[in-house]
Amino acid sequence: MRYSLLNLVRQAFSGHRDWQPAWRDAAPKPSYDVIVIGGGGHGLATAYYLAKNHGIRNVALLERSWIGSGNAGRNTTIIRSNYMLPGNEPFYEWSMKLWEGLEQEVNYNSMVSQRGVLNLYHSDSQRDAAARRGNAMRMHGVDAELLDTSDVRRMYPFLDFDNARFPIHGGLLQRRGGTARHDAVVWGFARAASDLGVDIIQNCEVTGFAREGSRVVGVETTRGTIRAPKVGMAVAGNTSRVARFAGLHLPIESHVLQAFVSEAIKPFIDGVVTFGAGHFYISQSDKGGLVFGGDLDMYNSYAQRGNLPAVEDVFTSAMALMPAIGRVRLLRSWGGVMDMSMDGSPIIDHTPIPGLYLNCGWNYGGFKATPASGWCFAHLLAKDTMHPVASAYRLDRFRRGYLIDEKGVGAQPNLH
Amino acid sequence: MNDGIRLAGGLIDRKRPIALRFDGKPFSGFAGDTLASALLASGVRLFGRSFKYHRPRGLLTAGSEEPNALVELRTGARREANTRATTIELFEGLEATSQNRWPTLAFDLMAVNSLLSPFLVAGFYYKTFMWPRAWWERLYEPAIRRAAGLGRASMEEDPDTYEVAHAFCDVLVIGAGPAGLAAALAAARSGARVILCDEDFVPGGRLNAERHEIDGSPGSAWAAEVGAELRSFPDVRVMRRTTVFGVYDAGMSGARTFGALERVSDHLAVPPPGQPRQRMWKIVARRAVLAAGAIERPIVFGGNDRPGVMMASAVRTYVNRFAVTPGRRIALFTTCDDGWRTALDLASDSVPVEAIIDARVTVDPAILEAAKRQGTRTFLGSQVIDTHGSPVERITVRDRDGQLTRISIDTLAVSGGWNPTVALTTHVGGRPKWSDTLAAFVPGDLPGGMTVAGAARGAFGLAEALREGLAAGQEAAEATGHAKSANPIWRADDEARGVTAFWHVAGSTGKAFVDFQHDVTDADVALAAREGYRSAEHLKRYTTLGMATDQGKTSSVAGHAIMAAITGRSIPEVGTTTFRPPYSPVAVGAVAGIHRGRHFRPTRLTASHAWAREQGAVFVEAAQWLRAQWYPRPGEKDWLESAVREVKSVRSAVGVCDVSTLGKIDIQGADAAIFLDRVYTNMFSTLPVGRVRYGLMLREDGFVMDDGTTARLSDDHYVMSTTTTGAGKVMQHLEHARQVLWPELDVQLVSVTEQWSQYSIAGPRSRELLERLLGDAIDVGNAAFPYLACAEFTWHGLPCRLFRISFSGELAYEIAVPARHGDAAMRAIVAAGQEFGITPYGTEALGIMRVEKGHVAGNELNGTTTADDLGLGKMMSQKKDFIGRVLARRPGLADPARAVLVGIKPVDRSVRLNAGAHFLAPGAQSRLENDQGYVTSVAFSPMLGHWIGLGLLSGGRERIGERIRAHDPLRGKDTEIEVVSPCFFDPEGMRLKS
Amino acid sequence: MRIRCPFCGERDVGEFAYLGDARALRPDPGLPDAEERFYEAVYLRDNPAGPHDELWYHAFGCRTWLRVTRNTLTHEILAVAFAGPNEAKA
Amino acid sequence: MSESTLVARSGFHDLLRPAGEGRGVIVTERAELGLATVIARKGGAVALAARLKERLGVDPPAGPRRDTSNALSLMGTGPGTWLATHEQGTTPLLSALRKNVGDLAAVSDQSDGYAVLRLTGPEGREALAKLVFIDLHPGAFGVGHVACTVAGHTGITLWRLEDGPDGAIFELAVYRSFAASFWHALSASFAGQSTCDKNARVRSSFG
Repeated sequence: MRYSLLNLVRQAFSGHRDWQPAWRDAAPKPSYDVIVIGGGGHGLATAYYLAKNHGIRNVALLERSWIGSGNAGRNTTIIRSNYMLPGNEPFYEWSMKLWEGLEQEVNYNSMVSQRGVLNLYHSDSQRDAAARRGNAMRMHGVDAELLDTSDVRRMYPFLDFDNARFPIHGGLLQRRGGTARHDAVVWGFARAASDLGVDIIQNCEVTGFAREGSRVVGVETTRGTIRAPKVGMAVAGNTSRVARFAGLHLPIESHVLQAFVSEAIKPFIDGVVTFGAGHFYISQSDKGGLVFGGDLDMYNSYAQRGNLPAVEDVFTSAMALMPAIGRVRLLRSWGGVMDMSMDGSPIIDHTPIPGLYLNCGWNYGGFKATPASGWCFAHLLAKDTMHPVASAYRLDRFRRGYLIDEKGVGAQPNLH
Repeated sequence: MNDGIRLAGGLIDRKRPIALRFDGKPFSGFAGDTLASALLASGVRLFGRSFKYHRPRGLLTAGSEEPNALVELRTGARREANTRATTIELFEGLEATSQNRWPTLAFDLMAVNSLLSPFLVAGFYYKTFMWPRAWWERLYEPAIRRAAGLGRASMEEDPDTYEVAHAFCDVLVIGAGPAGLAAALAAARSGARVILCDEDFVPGGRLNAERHEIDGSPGSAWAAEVGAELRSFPDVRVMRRTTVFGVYDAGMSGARTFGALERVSDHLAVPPPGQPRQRMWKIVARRAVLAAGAIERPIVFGGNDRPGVMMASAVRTYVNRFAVTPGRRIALFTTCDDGWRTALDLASDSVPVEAIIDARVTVDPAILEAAKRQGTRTFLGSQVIDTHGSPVERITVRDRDGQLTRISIDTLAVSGGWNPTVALTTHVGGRPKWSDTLAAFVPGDLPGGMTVAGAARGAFGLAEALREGLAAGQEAAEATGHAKSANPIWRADDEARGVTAFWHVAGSTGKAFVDFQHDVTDADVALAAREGYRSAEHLKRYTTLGMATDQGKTSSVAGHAIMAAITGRSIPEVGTTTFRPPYSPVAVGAVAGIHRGRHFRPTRLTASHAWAREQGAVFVEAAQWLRAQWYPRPGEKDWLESAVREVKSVRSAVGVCDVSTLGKIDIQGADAAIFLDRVYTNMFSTLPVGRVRYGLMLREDGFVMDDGTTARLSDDHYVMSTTTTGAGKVMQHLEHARQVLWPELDVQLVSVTEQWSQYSIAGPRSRELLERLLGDAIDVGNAAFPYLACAEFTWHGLPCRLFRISFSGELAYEIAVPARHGDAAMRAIVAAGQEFGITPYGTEALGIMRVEKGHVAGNELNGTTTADDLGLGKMMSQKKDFIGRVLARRPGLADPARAVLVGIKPVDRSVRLNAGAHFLAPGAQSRLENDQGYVTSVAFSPMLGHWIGLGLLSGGRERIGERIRAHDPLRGKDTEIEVVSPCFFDPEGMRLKS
Repeated sequence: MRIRCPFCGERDVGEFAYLGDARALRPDPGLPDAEERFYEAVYLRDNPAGPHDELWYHAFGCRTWLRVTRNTLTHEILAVAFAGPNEAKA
Repeated sequence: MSESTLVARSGFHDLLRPAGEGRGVIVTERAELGLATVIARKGGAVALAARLKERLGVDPPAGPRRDTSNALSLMGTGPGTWLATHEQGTTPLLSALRKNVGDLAAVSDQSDGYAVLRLTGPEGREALAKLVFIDLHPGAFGVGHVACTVAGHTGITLWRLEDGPDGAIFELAVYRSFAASFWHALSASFAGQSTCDKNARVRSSFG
């Protein structure tokens, strides 16, 4: 049944008895045209666009647990396209364009909310970098504004302007940036993909690849062998584990990133604010919880949890930026496993193994990329050519030295 | 309305009445009361409004798991939202305000949502508000956000202080109920270092709330005695008002880190002088005993959320501990023997119990008899299917034959059995396991070094709890190397504990709530099941069940049970929502501690800081340092005017600048020269003693990491300088090379950054100044001390160093003196410089001069540039291996199309340049595809009289003389510029060699 | 998490800086395929889910580099040793 | 301290101010202390130790411990690395070390690089324990123990001397440029917040 106010009202009178499952909980068939491993946002978006854009509907989406159980349900829900490098900006702006209209397309309200993303700067060289970034955005037709201190004060008067260790000199604002309800993005793509015929198979863990010579021709799973001429991986933090089944060695490390939500309080933070003198970003959900995060715990980890030093670092930054939230209480913390790449940018490419395709390296920027990642990965799987906006995301760029390093920290994943 | 009244006894001090205000109205209570018990004693039944439907809500519990009675505590900058009335200790002048209602708690217009409830079902917002798209931000979402949230943040800087503290112990005992007290005592008597934490302000846990006896005396008295004995041990720390909120990872020793929050001053009007409001403890414990007790669970039935419907254990707490009865006509709805005790407690306070409704068909005859004796009506195999009135006035009971009976009451006590508090056993990955006998989750795999005792592991009997506590404390003490101690045997009973799993009254007539605060009903769970959100996590995320401020302490398991019943699965099959820190909410400020405002990070000051302040310097952050940015003079209108004056003085006479913040690394050893050859791209083994050389350092990936000068003081002794921001990174890099890459080399490294105050004395008259300043301490003549010379010498009896190096391009020296004398040395330099027209200059002037000279700095050393990009390719020695050499050969790093360092001038010399502008060919469209690079640094050149800049331009070296554009749409500028050599001033370097 | 520094004793993880995979040693630059080997050493990772040999620097302690074996699934520390033989001897 | 005509200013010189009466924590600056890092040449730790014992009577500890002879102390701060202190200041320290072990060790003067405080008083340990994340219990951090650790974002070297009339005595060295920030953190950890000077006393939060 279509989601609409009218149907909602109708159902209200019949006790909401007629709503159907949002997606079919499918059982695996022996073979498909394409298998997508990973029931997160990227995998589901890939399956959806395979069906929607390329008419490939005989698709299996395999999730080892429940869909959205990974980073799709463990992020800080920020969407933005404020990148600097030519290899990145067109991709993330394409993603932003897809966000704008996604809900109408998949008929699921994922609360895409463009209330603005503000990156603060605290020094002249940070200002210069912000200007370089903002100009790159503008040259790609993306909205960007360079704010000075008084502009920022007007937007967020409760930040620390007068007693700060690293005073706020201004910020780079993308008004089209904002947040989206992360779980709803997963469910919306799942529902739309399922409606187009995609089999969404939960509790189905991949344990190996079916091979014919050098080719990958399917996957071994906890629910048996499933065959397909093309297999795409979109498993984020588990990329190295799954790739190892195929003997692949990748420029990826898995790191834990913690995020936090406070008790619900009356909304006062309109958009997203990121601190420039420490690793910290914050927004406020439509329920009233402050949603915030910071830097990685810094060590390789597959445990979806972290330790106190990272927590203290985040909260110290929170107090430095917003002394007014000192008495607001942290309600819950969680950790996601990030597929950190060696230059901080993603990989959407063939692998050296015929039949196996790779989508990984999202660092902690994966959520905002969800629609474009699916769009471009579907394109690669369907056409065997890289999509123009993702053409820089090659696997061999590390060997060849064509890195996409926004931060300039080199092959040190935990610093990206 | 005054139906709640004080009884005799209890743990309150009637000699100490305390005045308070709630919603502006005056009330009073006694020391020992919570806000909840004091208001209840004054007849208050309505405490708050629910999140979505704004339903009127009263007290459900008497503890930190309270989902309903949340208030704004205190006012102004100290206002604290969502504070549980059940945990607030009374203090004189306490002010609390109800929240999430308008205009008043009793009359809340938002309650209209209740009428809309048929539409506002779980996830309704996912199905609508999509058309037209633009209305989301303009109309729908603003409306949702206006309704969102519970209490309000203060919106002012928190006036109170916080601190983070550390503690170590052998045994950490979490919870000071019977099991915890027993464990702590056993461990303490064995001589172990013990920390006992309890969230309450009176140790004892349920002992203070029940009428248990231990060794014939009241449980609360026993708890007080044990507490007193514990305090008598020097190595025991009893921490009241302290919640252990998180369990973190351990080390090889088994010692594990725990996070705890001590509410130091929350029970006072304001913190005492010098005391923090709260203190976060990082506790390292070799062993831990979890004795966190259990939480009684509600039953989901029609109208179970009305004020006056309260947990049976809470009723006993208010009666026994706070000596106040929640009502005069009380009924009990239970599924376990434990609930019946409520009736006995009330009876002995001559509060009649109208009826006991038990969902079980058979119960222990003994308790049935006891109840009958008091003339209480009992309904077995029966259920409450609806309640009426607000506060509740009447309940509808359905007995086992389906007969409906209406009973007039003012309070309904509910007991659905108990859930062990297992949260802390799951923080590091353990999963609770389901117990059919207890119909509850009990601890599964435990964090290493942790044992669980008492109700927290399902041992609900008092005698059991004491036995387990003793055993656990003893075992933990022995495990940490302490002898067995003589342990007491306490006399106590194991009361009847029969329980039958019963979660949900099917066929209730009224709304039946699972999650009270978030208004999640049994119908919402059914809807989630219907729509396929069937795993515990999907259920939680779709309905928000368990996501309220109580984190599902009273709701999660019931929700899973209902989902299990609907989908024909067992409760564990539905899944368990893993618990994550914090166990109960923690204030942001407490975790930040003292690192606030200007103390967010340390501030590093050079020895000349006080002097610079006297000169009126403006300071700028450089990494953690503060450096003088410029020295304004009267009449100068802005920083540029000051900086220009400083530059002119340096270039025409002499200036002094504190360069102490640059990193200085002492490098000694027979292989120091070889070591430097390997970490720098260029040669240092060939550097003669008494000479300095500029060095370039790469990362192993071939990109530039840092640069600086290194001086050779003797054959086996060099001193390296790094950039200010790179110092720490370089030291770590060099230690890695020394310890891990080439351990065979004889090299010793140590940072001497802080040992030396180093001042750059630059300008045509710097030599004269130094001659005057240093006299015959050292010959600074061009012959004896040419460009790039260095020497150690004695001045005023101090070991000093002199380097003839120049960042400004002028004849310049850097003198290093021991930092204790840095202040005096700066004053001496300036005094001696007066007759030569010395001018102190700051980082702005330094920046201008380095751009005039085309020297690279932070904006060019950005981690993505190669030596060749910066025009330093010739420094890549062909004669040796060095870090970064091999990967610098990759095609991407040698691509002729790479952007390389160039200088730029505006064609119209009056135009100002801006860093961050991008390079575009004339006539090219403003598109990313046409991007040719960008402006890295700009400066107004006093020597040239116009703005100049440095930039990274694609193929730039072949484009000198070309006219292109600095495109800056962000600032609405597009400037025609001329590409020139990066060195604008004295390219031959005549001045620095003069 | 607490790491037992062989010199300082067991300390909070906050005192240490993390580099990563300890098996990524610097190849011999003289080898004919040096560029490929350096690429692998600098960019490719085993990234195992389980025991992992990694380099930590005791930045706020004795400033030695440590080779730590740690389970990336459980954060359990299995072994710690000085990364450099000199430190082990000293 | 040097007899130079260029006036010396110690790291804490203008920070420690007299405080009101009280017991608790007593802080004094050790401005006169000479300091140097001593790092053994490659593989030379054993020879160095023997030479130090023979010529100067100090036995450089292999671990984080302190050994003293007359005015000279050596504290283990890392493998083959020591922080040497001398009660009479820089000149005697450096001449003793350079003359006797200059060939076996890299010696670097740090007398100006560090600022050193002495902390004692019945509640000194508790105040310090708030700031450092190591176990200062007498059984865990005994007399002669040394620790390089962090205190409120600032690296410190901490050591414990023989107990004095006011209880346990700790000394700690911080890099000079951090003195002001470190003093803020340290004084904040004495609730009561009063800074103090030689022989002045601070009431601490613990009592």
